[in-house]
Formats: sequence, structure tokens, C-alpha cells
Amino acid sequence: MIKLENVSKVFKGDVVALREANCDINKGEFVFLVGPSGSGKSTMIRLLNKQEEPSTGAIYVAGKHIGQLNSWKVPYLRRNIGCVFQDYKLLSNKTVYENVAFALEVIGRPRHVVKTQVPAILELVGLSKKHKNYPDELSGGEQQRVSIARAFVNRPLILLADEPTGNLDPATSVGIMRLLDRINRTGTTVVMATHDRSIVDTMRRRVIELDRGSIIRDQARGVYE
Amino acid sequence: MIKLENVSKVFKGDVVALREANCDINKGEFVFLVGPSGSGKSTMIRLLNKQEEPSTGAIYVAGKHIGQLNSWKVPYLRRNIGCVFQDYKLLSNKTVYENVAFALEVIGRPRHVVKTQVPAILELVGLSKKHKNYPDELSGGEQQRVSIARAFVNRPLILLADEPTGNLDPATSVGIMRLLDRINRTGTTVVMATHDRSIVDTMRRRVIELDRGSIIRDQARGVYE
Amino acid sequence: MAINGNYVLRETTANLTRNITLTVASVLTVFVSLAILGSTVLVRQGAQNATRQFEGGVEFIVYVDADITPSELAAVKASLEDNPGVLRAPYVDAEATYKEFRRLFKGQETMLENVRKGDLPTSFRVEPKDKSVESVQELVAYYQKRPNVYYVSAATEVIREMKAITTFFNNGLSVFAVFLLVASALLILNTIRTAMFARRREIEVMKLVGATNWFIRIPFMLEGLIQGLIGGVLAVGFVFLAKGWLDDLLNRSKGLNLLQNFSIESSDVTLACLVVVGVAITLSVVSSALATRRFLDV
Amino acid sequence: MAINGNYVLRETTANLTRNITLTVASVLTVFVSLAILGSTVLVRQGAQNATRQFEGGVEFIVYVDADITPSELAAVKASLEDNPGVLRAPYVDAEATYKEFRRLFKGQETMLENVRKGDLPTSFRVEPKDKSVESVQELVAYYQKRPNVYYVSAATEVIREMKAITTFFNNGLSVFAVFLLVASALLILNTIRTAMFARRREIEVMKLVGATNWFIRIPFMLEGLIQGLIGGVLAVGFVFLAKGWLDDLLNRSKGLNLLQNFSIESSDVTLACLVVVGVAITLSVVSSALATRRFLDV
Ligand SMILES: Nc1ncnc2c1ncn2[C@@H]1O[C@H](COP(=O)(O)OP(=O)(O)OP(=O)(O)O)[C@@H](O)[C@H]1O
Ligand SMILES: Nc1ncnc2c1ncn2[C@@H]1O[C@H](COP(=O)(O)OP(=O)(O)OP(=O)(O)O)[C@@H](O)[C@H]1O
Ligand SMILES: [Mg+2]
Ligand SMILES: [Mg+2]
Repeated sequence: MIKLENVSKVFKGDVVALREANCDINKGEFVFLVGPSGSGKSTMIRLLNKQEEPSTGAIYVAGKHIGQLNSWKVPYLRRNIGCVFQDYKLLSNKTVYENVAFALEVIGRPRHVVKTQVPAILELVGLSKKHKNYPDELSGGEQQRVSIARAFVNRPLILLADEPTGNLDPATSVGIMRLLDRINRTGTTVVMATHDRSIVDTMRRRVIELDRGSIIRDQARGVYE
Repeated sequence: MIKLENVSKVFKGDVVALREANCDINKGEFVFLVGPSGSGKSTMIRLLNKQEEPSTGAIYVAGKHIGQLNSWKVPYLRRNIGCVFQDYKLLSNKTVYENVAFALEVIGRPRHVVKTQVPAILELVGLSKKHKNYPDELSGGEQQRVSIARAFVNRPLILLADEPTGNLDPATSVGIMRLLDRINRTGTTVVMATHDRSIVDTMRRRVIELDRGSIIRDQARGVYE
Repeated sequence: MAINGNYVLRETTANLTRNITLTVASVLTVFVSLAILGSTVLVRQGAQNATRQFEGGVEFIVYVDADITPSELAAVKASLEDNPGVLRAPYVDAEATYKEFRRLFKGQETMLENVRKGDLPTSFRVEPKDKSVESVQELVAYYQKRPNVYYVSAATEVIREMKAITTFFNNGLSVFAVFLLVASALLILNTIRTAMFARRREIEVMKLVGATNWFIRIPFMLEGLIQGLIGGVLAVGFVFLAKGWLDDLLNRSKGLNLLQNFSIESSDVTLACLVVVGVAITLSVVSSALATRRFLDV
Repeated sequence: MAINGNYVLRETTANLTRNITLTVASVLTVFVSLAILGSTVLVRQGAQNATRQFEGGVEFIVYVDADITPSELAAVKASLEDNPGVLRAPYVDAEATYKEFRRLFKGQETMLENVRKGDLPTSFRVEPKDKSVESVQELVAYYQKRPNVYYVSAATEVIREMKAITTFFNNGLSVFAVFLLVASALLILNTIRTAMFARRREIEVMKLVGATNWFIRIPFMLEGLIQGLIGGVLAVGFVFLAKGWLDDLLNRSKGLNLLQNFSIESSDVTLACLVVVGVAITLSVVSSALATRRFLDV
């Protein structure tokens, strides 16, 4: 499903965010990306989404070399990839409902689909009561859950989640992890960057550990450290 | 130093973010605010900073009833309160150095003070190498550390920190907690909202637990739960 | 990808009302610049109507008798063509003369009914080599006395001055119009860029959830087009107002040499309106297209 | 709170250059509106100069002999005041006449040197009750023949038309100027609001780290003032250009009745410039002050 071949990402000022990364993620896998702050987790996720271009190397997503994709095809690639951003990226002038519905409208889903899907997913993340609120009227954790709802509402093939529990208390985190697990069981490939040791240790899924841009561990049923 | 008397905060739509809160925090104390997502931690911090007004009740900071403060005095109040925001609130068009320096320029500190203080504090949070980067060129954890540096650079009387370790890996979190501890030892009152069980359990400081807006526990050398 | 009409409508309205001062400022500037442009066209047309007979280098007109014979006409023609002082002297035949007569007396039905094509004297439009007042006067006096010449009409001092004045006002107005058109283009460009800038996070998110560029662009382009059109329609209204004022002024100044031939016809108003609307549309489409090219590369 | 000059300079420059299209559009619109305003002032002054003698209801002027005796003068005065057809007839004495003469012939030194105060005929400016052409002509003819009357000068048809035309152009230009001033004010307002809007997060953060409102506001207000001033200075330049063009036009149209008295003096240019600069400053200060009132309540 996802394949990195010798992928490096060097930012200006010679910051090597990713160094010669190689990995192969199959359809339906659940992968944790771990590593200290600044080790390149978000960079790797942004590369999969074509938010950034790799400096060298090739990335294949769903069998396509995304570096060679025509620019007008990029939107169609992204429709298959749901993404929970580390900084949420909610639209401050849209309500919770509209933020989630937006992801469906943008890809041209008919209105009746929007009307049934959105409330269902909001129920799932526990925000039914807040559907009329604007993002800045939500707590940090609530915003994070809206972001998860939006990423998953159009049932993507791949779900990328960048620290989806960073601002959640342990109990809510467990709830979100159950949700991601359920999503994964429906066949969606999940890649999740996280710092939360207890989650990684409990779930026992594949763990890829980064350190200063290099993959230093790729373990099938791994723990945080 | 900080005193809440029957403070409630009701948002539109009858969302009670804080309900009849009473507490008294002395100079030099270190207080953890804990509670599930949406329980009112950020709201309490925003009230202390006069970012929000309480619906009822009185708040005293440094002996002053801040609800009765003249609006032109508010800036001077805020100069005594450093704040690490849950969403960092960095200026995207300023570099790391400028973001931190800004907090000093705004309050009219002379240039030589800026030139010595800023590098020192950046060294402290481990970002000396990134001082020329812009916020969107930083990882989530690095941005959080810039926010901490800015909050503390002018040595405020009070430091409010809203989940300062939410996006940090365990090792970096420990480093940040040591820093906050050191800041606290210099006499600064620290109020920190967090979800990180291990940090609260290790530090054993005063813990105020919120649940759906009410203070349900106020324990001198408490644990997370 | 199907673009939802409802979505486009909603977004465009939101854009237009979000920053109402900027929208109003843009529309106003577009309006004023197009109004000035329209006025310029009107003044230019009016002046052209007044001085059409004396266009180019034509300095005087030799009218020949209506009942002139072909050979007599040939003699006059030869005398003009052989004159070393004459540069060009094209002949305006009965057909063309009658056409111009109809134009000048449009609306005055009795006049039109009673005059037939043959009744009107045909003429030569003479462009002399030397256009100084003295040499023109000499030529005029000479042809005045030639046989079969009915009347010689010279471009008077007044017409020359009128040309100078209208040129002056035309230039002045054109300068204003050009500056204002640039300002308008910049403003429409800018309103849209500001709208896009204000929504750059939204655009970024749209792109990240898989929106195509056109999906994002269309509401913004429509916004620009609507601004341009509102400004244009207002300017068209102004052109009609201006036509009214000018007619009024012309009525009040009957007997004043300077303006006696100055007239604005409805075809001129139509021309002015077409120019205004054409510029409005071009302006807004081009500005919008330019403006929406940015902010789209995420 | 001490405001750091360096900081203010840096921020203002950043604001002005951040959104360069909007800055250019604002400056252009301010420039064009002020240029039109300036031109309006010039045309108005020129027309006033040309028709000053016939201001108010004055329809004709009775010049009396220069060597008139006081008793003869009193007789003329009485005949005017007793005439039921005359509404008012103020006397312009030697002093005032000489002043006006000096005004009209400014620059023509030989003229000024050779004429002394006593040489000029003094006059009565007569405003008749009935201003119809016939009754005025009757009065003119009557006084023309009175003893000690040197000459009677009547407001001609040309002057009336001239007033009509200048009024027309004045109105047209004023309409444009007003629309454009509104657009300019909106634009300056808007440029600043856009600048503040674009930086609303920055402003919020500034407030949260303890910046005072004035600290935040001053760079933005300066931005508006600078835009207004640049527009104003350009417009002043244009006023001088326009003065040049008008002089040129007047030279070329010597002998044309309509414009012979039309003159623009340097005091008129000064007036136009003062108006332009005054409006520029008022406009930008008021707009900036209004614009910066928002976004400041965090
Ligand atoms: N646009 C950029 N320009 C320059 N450097 C960048 C840019 N984006 C990221 N970096 C750097 O690349 C490194 C990796 O960043 P990345 O965001 O991938 O870290 P991360 O593993 O997600 O960290 P965190 O856990 O703190 O979010 C960091 O040192 C960061 O400063
Ligand atoms: N401006 C607002 N308008 C309406 N409701 C609000 C507003 N701000 C906060 N709330 C609501 O108040 C409640 C408390 O929010 P708060 O941000 O204090 O929670 P929190 O304890 O910080 O949560 P988290 O750990 O997720 O950050 C939440 O339910 C939130 O939706
Ligand atoms: Mg990250
Ligand atoms: Mg919070």
C-alpha cells in the first residue's frame, strides 16, 4: 500500500528530517511512528500526503509513484488518504458540522450522503452535542476529535494520524484508539505518529522508530522503547 | 497570589465550562490542573489571564480584583503573567528568535537586554540551533518549546502552562518539567494543565482536578487519579 | 468533478459580504473609472460629430451648384487638383451628401420629407498643403469666385478652438480614466487576493482533503466578475445621466458658437455603454484570473 | 510605555510592503481622487477669475470719467440709486479699481509702470431688479448716454455661457471627486483593516504578552498616513501639470471669446495644493483612526 525507497528529506539549512528511509506497509496494517521530538515523524506523514516533496527517493502510495503524479491528479490521490494533522487544521469560520461536511462536499458527495454520514461520525467521536460550535469554542481535545472525524468521514483507504491523542486525557485517548482500531479492522491502513508510551505498549502493533531522521527500528509487534 | 471566589463561566448554549470554582494559590506554589478533555482546564487558565471574563464570581491575581481592572491596565497585568498556550500562538511571520524577542520588545525592554536574554532562554529549551527558523519549519514539539521560552523570557511572577508537554516525547517532557521546576524554585508561581499521568505522579505537587467544570479534588501532594 | 451550484453561490456570497468595505471600495472605484471612461467616449463622440466635416486636414469645403453638369464638375475638380496649394480634394457625391444630411437632421421629419437627394449641393473637401490662416483664406477667396461654386465653407477659428478644447478635456479625462482603470484592476485583483489570503488556511485544507483547483477558484472568480459588473452597470447608469446633463447644457447654450455643432446621438451613448461594459468584463475576468493563480500551490 | 522608533519604522515598512497591490491601489485611488479634486479647484478658480467682475447679480458696470468731480459722481450715484430698475449699485473707488487692475495685468510690467491710480476710471457695479436681456439692454443704453459716464460694460452672452459651462464641468468633476474621495477613504480604511486582519493573530498575541493598544496601533496609523501623503504629493504634482496644460491651452486659444478672461494665478495653484494636502491628511488620519479601532479588543 505504502512503500518508501531510499527517501530523504533535507530542509534548507541542511536539516535532515528524513535520511534514506526504506519501508513497506501493506494494506490493512496498523503502524506506529515513534521517536523523540524533531525526529521526522510528521515529515514522513507529510511526504505520504504529498504535502512535501522528498529530496531524493521514491514514494509509492496505492501502487502509484506519487512523485511522478500529474499535479491535477493530486486531489484524487488525497481523497484516498485521510489525515489527522498535528495542528488540527480546522476551519475557524465553519462549525464542527460544517468542518466535517466540508471534506465530503469538496469531493462532490451528494447532499443526502453528507446528511447521514456527518452526524454518525460525530457521534462516534463523542461530539454530537457540539456540532454547532466553532473550533475556537472547543477545548483542545475536542478540536482534535473533530480533526479525526473529518479525516475518516469519507472512508479513505489510508488514514494518517499525527499525534491524534496529544491533547487528550488517558480515558479519551483509549476511546480514540478503540475507534482507530475499529477503522483499521475495516481494512483501512493506519499510520499513526505518537509519543504516548502506554498506547503503543498496550496495542502491540508494528512500530517504526525514528531518530534524527533515520529509521532505527521496525518491529512487528513492538513497544514504545 | 491567585484567588478564585465562586467563579463560574457559562458559554453560549449553556455550556458550563467552570462551576462555582473556589481556590487559593500562594506565591511560589506549583499546581497541576488535571481532568478529562473539555473539563474546563484551559478555561480556568484563560480566566486568570483575562483572556475571558468570568460569568460570575471574583478573581484576584497579585492582590488585584482583575474583573475591576481598567482596560488600559490589563497589558500591565499580563506582563506579570507568562502563558504557554495549548495552541502555542506563535507568530508565523517571525523567526523563533523574533518570537521570543517580541515578548520583550512589546514591553519596551532595551535592546541589549533582548540580545542577552533571548539566546539564553533558547539554549535552555534546546532550540539554539533553530533560532532562525520560522514556526512552520519546526516540529510540533519544537513549537511548544518556543512557546515556553516566550512565556518565561521576561521572568513573570506567574507562569500559566496549558499542556506544555502535549506534543513532546517522554524524554523531552522530562527536560521541560525540570525547567519548569527550576523556574518554580526561583519563586515563580506555576499553574500547569496536563494530561500526562507520569509527570503528575512523579512530581507530587498540588493537584486540582476538574470534572465537567467543577473542582472535585484539591490535594496537596497529589497524583493524577 | 461536479461543481455544486449551491456551494458556489454560498461561497461567493460569503466572499462578497465578508469584507464589505473592500467590496464597496472596489465597486466604487470600478464605477468611477468606468464612468470617467464613458464620459470620455461621450465627449469624444460629441466633438467628432461637431467637427466631422472638418476631419483630417480638411480646412474648407467647396460646395458646387446642385444643377452642375458633369463637364462643369470636371472643370472644378481639375482646378482643385491642379492647384499646387491643394494637397487632396475628395469629392462627396449626392449619395454621401444626402446620407450626411439625414444624419444631421435626424428627428426633424418635415425637413427630411421636403428635401430630396438631388436638391443638395455636392462638395469637395479640400485639404490644403499649407494650413496657415492666411494661405487658407486666400484659397477660400479664390474658390469663392470660381464659376459653378455655390458656397465655400471654411473651418472657422471657433472650430479649431473647439478641437483644441475637446482634445484638452479628452486628454485630461483619458489620463484620469487610465489611472483609474489601473487602480480598478489592482483593486479587483486585490479584493480577490485578500479574500483568498483571508482564507488561505481554508484553501490549504481544501487542497489537503482533495479539492481540485477549479473547485476552489470558481467562487473567487465569480466574486471578481460580480464586482466588475456592478461597477459597470452603475457606470452605464451614469453615462445616461451624463447624456441628459449634456443635452441640458446644449439646450441652454443655444446661440453659443462653440457648442452649436456639438451633439450626442443615441448611437454614441450605445457605444459608450458597450465600451464601459466591455472594459468592466475584461477587467474583472483578467484580474480574477490573475489573482486566483496564487495561493493554489499547496 | 516607551515606544521604540526602530520598532515602529520596521513594522510600518513591513505593513506597506506586505500587501503591495493593495498599497499601490490605495495610493493610486487617493492620487486620482485628489487630482480630480485639485483640478476642480483650479477650474472653479479660473472661472471665478474670468467672471469676478460679474459676480453676484451684477449685470453691467458703469465706468465714470477719471477726472469726475465729487458732485458729478454724487449725481451719477443718485441717478442709479433712485432708478426703480436698479437693485444695488456699489461704487468701486480708485483704490479698489487700481488693485483689480494690478491683479489683471500682473506680470506686464510696462503696463503697471505707466498707469497710476488716478488714471483709471472708477465704476459702479450695477445689479438690476429685472435681469432679462431686454431690460438690462435698456438700462445699459440709458446709462451709456448719461453725462460723465465713460463706458458701460455689460455681462455678455459669452460670459453667461461660460458660467453655465464651468458650472457644468465643476458639477461633473465634483461628482467624480466626491465618489472618488469616498472610495479613497474606504480604501485607506480597508488597506489598514486588511493589514490588521492579516495580522490579527499577531495582534492577539501582542495583547496577550502585554502590549498596549497604542503600541499596536501606531504602526498601522502611520501606514495610512503615509499612503494618504504619497497620494497627496502625487496629486500636488498633477495640479502643477494641469496648470501648465491650462496655460498652454489658454495661449493657443487667444482670440477665442470664451476663454479670454479665464486665467489661473499662482495663488489659485497654492489654494488647490492646500486643499489637496489638507484633504489627504484628514482622509488618512480619520480612516486610520477608524480602522484601528477594530481588532483591538482581545
Ligand atoms: N519546513 C521546514 N523547514 C526547515 N526545517 C523543517 C521544516 N519542517 C520540519 N523541519 C525540521 O525537520 C525536523 C523534523 O520535523 P518533524 O516535524 O518531522 O518532527 P516530528 O518527529 O514530527 O517532531 P514532533 O514530535 O515534535 O512533532 C525538525 O528538526 C524540524 O525542525
Ligand atoms: N468560546 C466558547 N464557546 C462555547 N463553548 C466553549 C468555549 N470555550 C470552551 N468551551 C467549552 O467549554 C468546555 C471546557 O473547555 P476547556 O477548553 O476549558 O476544556 P479543557 O479542560 O481545556 O479540555 P482539553 O483537555 O481538551 O483542552 C468545553 O466543553 C468547550 O467546548
Ligand atoms: Mg510532529
Ligand atoms: Mg484545554
